[in-house]
Amino acid sequence: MINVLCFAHMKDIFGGERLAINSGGIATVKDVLEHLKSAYDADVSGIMTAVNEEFAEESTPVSQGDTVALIPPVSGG
Amino acid sequence: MINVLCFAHMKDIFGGERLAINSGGIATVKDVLEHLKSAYDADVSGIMTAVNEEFAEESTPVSQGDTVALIPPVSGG
Amino acid sequence: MEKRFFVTSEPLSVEELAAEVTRPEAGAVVQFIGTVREFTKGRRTVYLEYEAYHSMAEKQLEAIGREVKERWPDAESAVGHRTGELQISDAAVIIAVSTPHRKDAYEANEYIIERIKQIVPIWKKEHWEDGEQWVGDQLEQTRYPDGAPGGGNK
Amino acid sequence: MEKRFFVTSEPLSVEELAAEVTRPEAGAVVQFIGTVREFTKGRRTVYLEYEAYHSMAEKQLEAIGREVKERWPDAESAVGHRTGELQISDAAVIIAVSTPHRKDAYEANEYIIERIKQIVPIWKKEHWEDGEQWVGDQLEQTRYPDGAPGGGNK
Repeated sequence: MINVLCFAHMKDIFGGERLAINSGGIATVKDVLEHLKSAYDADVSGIMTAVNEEFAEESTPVSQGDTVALIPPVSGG
Repeated sequence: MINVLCFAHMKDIFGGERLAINSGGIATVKDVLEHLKSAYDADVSGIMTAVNEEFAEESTPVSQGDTVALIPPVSGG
Repeated sequence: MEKRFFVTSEPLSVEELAAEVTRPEAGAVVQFIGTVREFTKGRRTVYLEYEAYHSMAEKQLEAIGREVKERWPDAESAVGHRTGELQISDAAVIIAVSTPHRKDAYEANEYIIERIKQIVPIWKKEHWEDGEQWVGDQLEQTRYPDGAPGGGNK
Repeated sequence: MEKRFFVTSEPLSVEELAAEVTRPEAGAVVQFIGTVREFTKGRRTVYLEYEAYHSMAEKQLEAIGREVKERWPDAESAVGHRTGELQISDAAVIIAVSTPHRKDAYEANEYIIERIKQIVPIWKKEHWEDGEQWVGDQLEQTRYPDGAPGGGNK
């Protein structure tokens, strides 16, 4: 499985803070986003991501057991 | 009398924080400084002054009962 | 020693953050306290809610601390960011920087708050009398015009 | 309310100064804490002694507060300056400024410390292991080369 963390309004879109998706066929962040788009009919365009707590690109590899976080524009401070 | 306040190293020069000088013949800050120079053989050139807690010029009037402060370059903060 | 870069749901203390960076080599400490403002663009905030990707946020704060060290080698810094429900005037973030000379402390401090608003995964939600909204972009270039995009709470 | 601009022989509190300026309209508080540094130009300070023309110093601090109001009408400021014997790392001055937006708070705060070093009648005396000296010019352009001019303590 791949763990997906949802923050801020992403939580509302996906109905929770944590999702687990099957890692079958998933090799990159882009694959994760494509999966979420089709499975949840969710607009995640332009969202930033982190893999295992490091900011990631769409091409960043993702494998079994990794944690992918959906990072909307931050607004701390 | 005119009260003279001495701060920082001025205290050391004049041997105390407060002096009282006779107001006879004194009309301005310049007169006060001249008096101190001759009475104490003290170098007060370039020293700033305040009369009654306001920064003053050499030409600022001084009269009976006023307080003249000798203000060396400040070093607060 | 306590963590120098932390996210917490407890109230922040200016006394503690200042103490983290105060040291014999320093002649200046500059602190920034980000407080909850009542009115933003004419709209009254009732309270704010801050959420963090806790572990990553602390890592990012530490990374900013290292950036500061590269740019101002004599600076020591500490940052605390609060999460949860914050009332008007509560401190959401406190940044403390000490340096031998003051100019650097102001500059490094301002650098840190700018970077926090760019790379630290923390989000705030405005709660007004008549609604609520996650704030999308702290640099105030954009805001989701009507609540969360793609649905979500109004 | 307590005095917003004061000179005191008691220890200063960052908590109290910050509280003086914190308010619902403000989103930012910037504090400057001037602390006693152990080494200046390679020479070790044992302690510092601060002396003030107390009544005039408070008037001058208030005047700086009015200057800030003219330049940054939305800013609120507070300043405490300590006198007497201060040990390494003790706070000699704390300046707190609050504004709706942070940029102004940094700028106004830095303005205040610059002005204090220009127009507030407060003096510091460095005490080293092998001597002592009134510091003549905080802007560090000049220093009396050998103790007080015209005599005085060495």
